[in-house]
This record gives sequence, C-alpha cells and structure tokens, in this order.
Amino acid sequence: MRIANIIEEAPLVQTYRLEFVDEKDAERFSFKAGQFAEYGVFGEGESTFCIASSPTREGYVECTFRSTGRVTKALANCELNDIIGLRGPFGNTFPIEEWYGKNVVFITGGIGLPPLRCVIWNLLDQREKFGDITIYYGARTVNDLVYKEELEEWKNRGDVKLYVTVDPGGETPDWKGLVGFVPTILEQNPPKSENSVAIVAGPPILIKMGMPILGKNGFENKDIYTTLENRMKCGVGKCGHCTVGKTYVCKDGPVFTYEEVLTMPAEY
Amino acid sequence: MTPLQNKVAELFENVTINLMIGFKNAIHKLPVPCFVENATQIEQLIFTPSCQGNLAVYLHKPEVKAAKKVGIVANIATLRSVLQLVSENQLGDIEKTVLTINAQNEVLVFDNMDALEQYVQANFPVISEEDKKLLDQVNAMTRAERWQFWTEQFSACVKCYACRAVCPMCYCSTCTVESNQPQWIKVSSETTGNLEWHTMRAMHLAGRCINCGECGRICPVGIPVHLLTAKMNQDIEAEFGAKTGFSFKSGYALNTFKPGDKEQFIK
Amino acid sequence: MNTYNIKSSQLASFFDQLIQSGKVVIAPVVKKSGKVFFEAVKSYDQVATDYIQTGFSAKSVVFPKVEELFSFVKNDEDIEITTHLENIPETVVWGLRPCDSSAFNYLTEFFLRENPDAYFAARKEKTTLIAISCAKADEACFCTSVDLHPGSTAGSDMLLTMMGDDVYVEVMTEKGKVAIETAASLFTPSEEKSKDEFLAKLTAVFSMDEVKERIKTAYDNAEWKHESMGCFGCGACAFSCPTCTCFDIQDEGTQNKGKRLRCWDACGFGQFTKHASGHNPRHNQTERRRQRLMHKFKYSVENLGIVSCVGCGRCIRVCPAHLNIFENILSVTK
Amino acid sequence: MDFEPKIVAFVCNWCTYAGADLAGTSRTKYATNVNIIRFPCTGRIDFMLLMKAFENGADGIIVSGCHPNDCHYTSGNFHARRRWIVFRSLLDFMGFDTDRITFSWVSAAEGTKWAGLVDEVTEKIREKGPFTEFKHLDLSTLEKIENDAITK
Repeated sequence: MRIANIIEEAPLVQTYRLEFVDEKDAERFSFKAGQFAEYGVFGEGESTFCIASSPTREGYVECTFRSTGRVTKALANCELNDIIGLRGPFGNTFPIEEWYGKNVVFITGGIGLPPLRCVIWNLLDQREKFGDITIYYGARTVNDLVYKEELEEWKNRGDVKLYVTVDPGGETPDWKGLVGFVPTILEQNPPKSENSVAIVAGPPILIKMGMPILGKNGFENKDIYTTLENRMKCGVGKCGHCTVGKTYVCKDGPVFTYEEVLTMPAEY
Repeated sequence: MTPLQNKVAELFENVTINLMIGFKNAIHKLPVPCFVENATQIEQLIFTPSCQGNLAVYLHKPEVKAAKKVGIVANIATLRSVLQLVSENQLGDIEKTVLTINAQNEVLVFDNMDALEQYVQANFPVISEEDKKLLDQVNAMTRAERWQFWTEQFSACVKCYACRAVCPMCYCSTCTVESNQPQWIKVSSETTGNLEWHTMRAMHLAGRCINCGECGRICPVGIPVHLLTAKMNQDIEAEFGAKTGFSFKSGYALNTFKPGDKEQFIK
Repeated sequence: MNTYNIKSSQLASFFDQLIQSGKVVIAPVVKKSGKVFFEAVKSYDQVATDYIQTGFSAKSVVFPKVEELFSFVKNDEDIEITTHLENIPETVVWGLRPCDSSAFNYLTEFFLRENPDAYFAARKEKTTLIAISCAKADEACFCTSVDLHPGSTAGSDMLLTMMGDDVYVEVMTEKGKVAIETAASLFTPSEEKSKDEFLAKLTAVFSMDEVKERIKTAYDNAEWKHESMGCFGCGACAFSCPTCTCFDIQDEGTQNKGKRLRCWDACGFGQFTKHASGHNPRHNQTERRRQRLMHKFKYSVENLGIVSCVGCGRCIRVCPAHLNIFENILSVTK
Repeated sequence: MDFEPKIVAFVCNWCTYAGADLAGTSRTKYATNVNIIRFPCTGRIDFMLLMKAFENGADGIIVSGCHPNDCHYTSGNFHARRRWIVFRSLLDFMGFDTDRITFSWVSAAEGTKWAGLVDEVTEKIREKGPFTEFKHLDLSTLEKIENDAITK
C-alpha cells in the first residue's frame, strides 16, 4: 500500500491514507465497518489497527495510530509515497443493516474514535436510513482529540448530536466544549434508549464503565456493541495473544455485544 | 508438629508475619514451594536437605509484597540472596523474618540483618564439588573446544527464560530482552541471539549472582548456564576480593572500583 | 488397521531402510546432559531406547520453534518475497510416545479446521509418525486420566509395541503402510494381539468427565491464586508441551533485507497480552496460569471438542517450581 | 579478493576521540579499516554494543578511552576497567576469540599511539582472517561452505 496522505491528528497520533499499488489488489479488497488489518513495515514487524475509513468511500483505506512501539514508530517514520504492507481485513463487522431506522449512539474516548469513525461515516453517507445519531467523545486533553476538523464538520451538520469533552485538567483557556470524563458526561446527558443501539469503544476502563451506564438507561444488552482491541499478532485465531477465555478477539470479534461480553471473563 | 511448624505457628500468633513462604511435599520428586497464609495451613511445611529451591525469588512477587509481613524458610542460598537483595535496597517494602535450620537441627529465626549476616559468614558455602568439576572440565578445554561446547549448548536454548525467572537477582520489572527499541536480543531462538542472551544475563549478574545454581538445575534443555556466573564469581573474588551474598552492606563488585585494579590486557 | 510382527533384532534394519529411503528421521537421543531429546539421526545406534519421555515434545516437527514465514529483499520500489514451503523434507518421527502422537490430532484440528495454516499443513503432510508404546511410566505421567493409555494408537501412523523378542506393529494409515513398504521383507502379518501385558500400569488420578464438568464453573475458584503463587512466569511448560500452540511473529534483518519469523510464545509470559498502552488484560500470574490450564481443559473443549492435555507430564517434569498440573486441576475442581 | 578487515572502534569523547583527531590534523597515515564510534565516556560503552558490532559483521574491535585517573568524569574508566576484566574473562570462558577485542588507553595527546594501535590491530585481524566463527553460527552447513568459498 502506498501512503497517499498523512495527517497529524494529535501528539504522536497520525492518520495515513493508503492506496493500493496494484489495481488487482484494490479490486479484490473489500471490507465492512468494524474490521481491522495488520499494517506492516518490513524488517520491523506488523501492528494491528482498525480500518478508520468507511467502506462507502472506495479506493483507499485509512488508519489512525499512536506511535508507541517498535512497529508504530517505524510506521510513523514513513514518508509520503512510501510503501507499507497490509494484511486483512480480519474480524467480524457491525451489523449496520440491522440498524436501519434506529437511533445510534456512539460513546468513545481517546483513539477509540478511529474504529467508530469508520461506522460514523458509513452511517452519515446513508444518513436517511437512520434515526438520531449521537456521539459522545472525550480525550485526556484538548490536544489529544483526534479528527479535529471532522468533529467540527459533524458539529455543524445539524443532523448529528455531538458531545465533545476533555478530562478535568486537560482543558485549555479557550476550550469551549465540555469538561469531565466520558461516563460522567454520559450520565448527565443520557441518550434515549427507545429504538436505539449504542456502540462503545475506547480504553478498557471506558468499556467497563460505559456499558453498565447504558444498561441502566434502558438499553438492552444485545443493543450495546463494543469493539475490543487486544494485543494481536496473527489475526486469524492462531497465535493466542488476543484470547479472552475461549474467545479469539481477532476471529470471533472484534465486535461484540454487551450480552456476549458478559459471558466472557473480564480479560480485555 | 515439627519444631519448624511450632515456630511458624508462634510467628503467626504474634502477628509477626501474615505470609510464610516455605516448602511442602509434592507427588513428583522434589518439594514444591508453598505459601502459608494462616495457622491452619502450617502442617504442610517441611524443610529437608532436598529443599534446594531458592525461595528468595518470590520476595519480588506483587502478591508477596502486598502481604507486608513475610516469613521465609531459607536454605543457605536463600539466606545469601536475602543479604544481597538487602544490599541492593530491594526488600525495603516488606518486614521479613527469615527462618533456617542449622546443622544441629535447630530452628533459627532472624529478624535483623546483622544476625543473619553473622550466621551466613560463619557458614559460608564453598562451590560444590560437582560444579567445580564442570568448571575445571571447561577450563581445561582449548579455546576452540570451549566455543564448540558453548555454541552447541546454546543452540538448544528455546528462550523459555526459566533461568531468568528462577533467579532472585533478576528482579527488573522489564528485562532488556523485552525491550524492542532497540531490539538488543532477537526474540526468535537462534544460536547467535541465544549466545548474546546468556552473555548478557551473566554480565548483568556479574558480582551479584549468589551461586545458588538454580538456573542450571532447572534448565529444561540442560544447559549448565550457572557455570557462566560461577566462573565470573571466581574471577571477581580473585581479582577484586569481593564475595556476593556475604554482607548486606557492601553493594556489589561492579558498581565500585579501586584505582589499583590490575589487568594485563589494556594496551 | 493392519497388524504385523517384526523381530526386535531387525528394528535396526527397518530404521536404516527408512533413512536410506531419503527421509529425515527424527528420533530420541541421549544428550550430554543425560536428558533425552528428539534430534535428526543418521543411524539406529544413536537412538535412545530406555527413556520414559523426551524432554520436549515432537511438535517442533510440524510447528518448529522458529519458522521462517518468508524472506524479503527490497530493490528500489519492488519488494521480492520468497517462501520456503517447498523445501520441507519428508520426515519420519521415530519413537514418540502415544500421548505425543495423540497431540498431533489436536494440533491438526487446531491449525487446519478453521483458517488452515499453510506452514503446518505442508509439514504435517510430509510427516510420518512411528510411535512406540510405553512399557514404563513415572509419577508425572497421567495419560490414563485424560482418556488415553500407554498403548493408544490415536494420531500415529504406526505404533510399535515391544513384546520381548518380537515387536508388534499396528499400522493405522496410508503413510504407515508406505513406511512398512520401505522394508517389507522384515514384516510378517500377525493377528491382532492384546498389548496389555507389555504396557505400563497407570491408574487414573482423576476422572476426565468429572473434571470437564466441574471446570466449567471453576473460573472464580479461590484456589487459583493459591495454586499459582509458585509460578515464576517462565515458558518452560508451554515450550515443552505437545499441544501449546501460541506463537509470536517477528521481523528480523533490516528494512531492505530480512525475514519474517514465527516463533514460540507462552501465555505465561508477563508481556504476552500487554497492550501498547501499557494496560495488561491478564496482569498477574494467577490469571496467566489459569488461562493456560483453562485452555487445556475448558476452552479447547468448547472450541474444538478436544481436551488439549495429553497427560505426557512434561510440564510437571520441567517446572522450575515443581508445580503439578493435575494437582492444580484437582484442587480447582474440588 | 583480498580480505579487508572491518574494525569498529568504541572510543571516549574526551581522550581517544581527541587523540584520533590529533592523528588526523597531524596528517599521520594509518589504516582506513577503522570505523570510529564516539561515546561520552568508556563507562558508557556497554558490552552489548560490542556483541552487536560482531553480529553486524565486525572482524575486530578496539575499545579505548582516557588513561586511569584522567577520566573527564573522574571514575568512568575505572568502572569500565572492572567491567572489561570480567567481560573479557567471560568471553574467554565461552571460547570467544578475545584477541579480536583490543582494549587500550589513548590520551588526547597520543595521536601517534592511536595511529600505531589501529595499524597494529588491522594487521593482526588481517592475519586472523574474517570472523566467520561468529557469523556462521546461524547458517546451515551448505551456506557455511558457500560463504567460506566467497571469503576465500
């Protein structure tokens, strides 16, 4: 894959737009919202992130990552037009067709937004098929918010209800948005649960805290979705790194409903 | 109840300890470590000459540190480990009570390091006959034979890191092999990387290894890795006059120096 | 199944015929340390005959400790990728124990049932397993508890049972037949015999059905903590285990020339599940040891319908802390 | 093809590097086989760097710094010396060819000594030939034979 565009999102966080070098590969490649891939730099290894662009936008794949380890640093050192490897797509998908006519609530924090960005654009590109769309998004500091321009765009669209918040202490003097942890904001501004589904993604603590809050608000467990991101190596249910109990997150997930999560040990 | 068990019961009663690390009998061969948390479990505790394991390694476990008041049944190697660890400021978080059984079959309890140091110095072990024989064997080889010997041994290493895991001196929370920026040691098991790993392990233990020999004893493929550190300990004692696990005040040989250290190879 | 006899004095010639047929023969060999390991051998006199169990299992034949997935060379814009699947030689594993060969059944299910693994498949296809039943067992052996026994034929292509001057041969598969044909004159057909007299006597330490049932609810058992306190978190048990399949994928070399490798990993290592963020889903050794044992007795049953412990006892023999898997399992399923 | 030894020199900034600089500014001629890597102090020269240099193809190594008592940081070289004593003996015990590592003290004023040292080491390594013993550890037998043919 050729790196066609690089966007600096936040400190150490970048978005790459990747285009296929070989057109035949481009034709064979198709994915759905929720799936992930292995992005590789030869000589350094592979790293797992979700596909952050929507399947409705064809011809490219986008990924957003924070450089923390050996592979992500090597990726971050890549320049425009460099070639990197991509293996995928892997994993299951969000059942978007089942949500036609329903309200959709997104709850996410930090770089948990990229996997949901894929779904959000997927929905927005066929906006008429869905009810209300509500997004709760928080980050540690104002600087750590990703997709700043798109957040602005969503805010101004008028057909999306957007709550953007930063953790206490992370606000800047000219910050006009909310301050507080995502679960707190969620409790203060509860979404309505009738005819709604909710998707939670973010650090494990957000998933562990956010899902019960939704439950209390009348969401049924089967209507709360999440995408788990455990450490992965192979992506095909063999290497064992991503297991949660008997479940291989890479093969049986990464998308789970709260109902399914409750049957698994809390090892995510 | 044996005298040891009585003593431990007493310690629990006075709330001197709330966790006792010791040995119990196992189905398969050697005694296994056991962790006694209250008086009802005391009867499984044993201490025999076959209790060779070095229990000091458990003093780094988060669960053990959380117990705060810890007792440990120690053989001489464990006693030395405790001294060495104290000298490296590693056991500050826990109140430790060290028990041992001496040659006269008496149960001794040390709650201060001075007494422990005296006992260890009076009973300081010499290198075992078996290890001495092995060391002499390797020393007697030509250089090429030694290279052949060690590379053959290391080619069998599977990097299970059991040698690191059993070592009470390997207490770093993140080992150099686990850091990959840069990747000092290859993750895969190949002779070069294995050789580097064992060199590194030995060097990082230089002047700190207390010669318990556990690493060699437990190696699943039978590499006598303990010879590397045993050899270094011999050198360090000969060159710098330093002994490991000998005193809780002295630090270790490689973080100090004497202006008069002698060598013949620097040009 | 076909059954044959061969004189034990003629095993050596059978063995040499296998080698002469151009196959790589892996057999147990006594190493300098006195321990027995599988190794490629050139003649029968290298082969160990008096051993209870090899130090490591034979899984490395199909799942090597380091497998090169591919090598790559970058020139200008192009990246050339080479795999080495076609260079895998025909291999015979000689003298593995019935527990080990039954482990191959599990490995095959695990690697090939869903998302089949090309590397495993290629190696498995070229491997013939000639097992030898156990005349001796030690206190670490517990195959009879996991519904196997010292003479079970599961998984192997051919099973040899030493019966004094004779060796009783059971051939289960085509590959076994091919192996016999390399030295057909040495074998005489035989009626089916009872092997019991020549097998190790081993009483079961637990009932598999009971354990399977009780482990379903064992996740929260307080005994896990107690039983795994002694665990150091090394990989000795996983690496010696015939059914442990976890691996790591690593690149070696430079960005211009190098190889991608698959190497053994162990769920007991502290870093195994650690996220890039520093969060670790299984952050203490209790959880990691529980994962390993639950996988053997519960998760693999749920996923593949097979208990992935074959009772070979290796993890008990190699454990630096002398922990005992069946004691652990018994105490959490009490 | 003639064998040209690859020599890596790990030197301290304050003495040996300055010494090598002096050799350069005084136009002293010496072997070009050496690649100099500058460190703040000999105390910073980790033994793993030496191992990695060999792994990446070095045939010989020079480690050099300030004379005892001359360390810019007072005691870095004393610490380093202890470490070298132990490390060298360990390598020897493992059968590693310790003749391929040369330790030396070269001060900022000893440009000539530096030039002489490099020449001497280069000649010694040239005589010993490439360090195949180490490079061949992970090659199969066939590759070893091919490799030998190339280097001879």
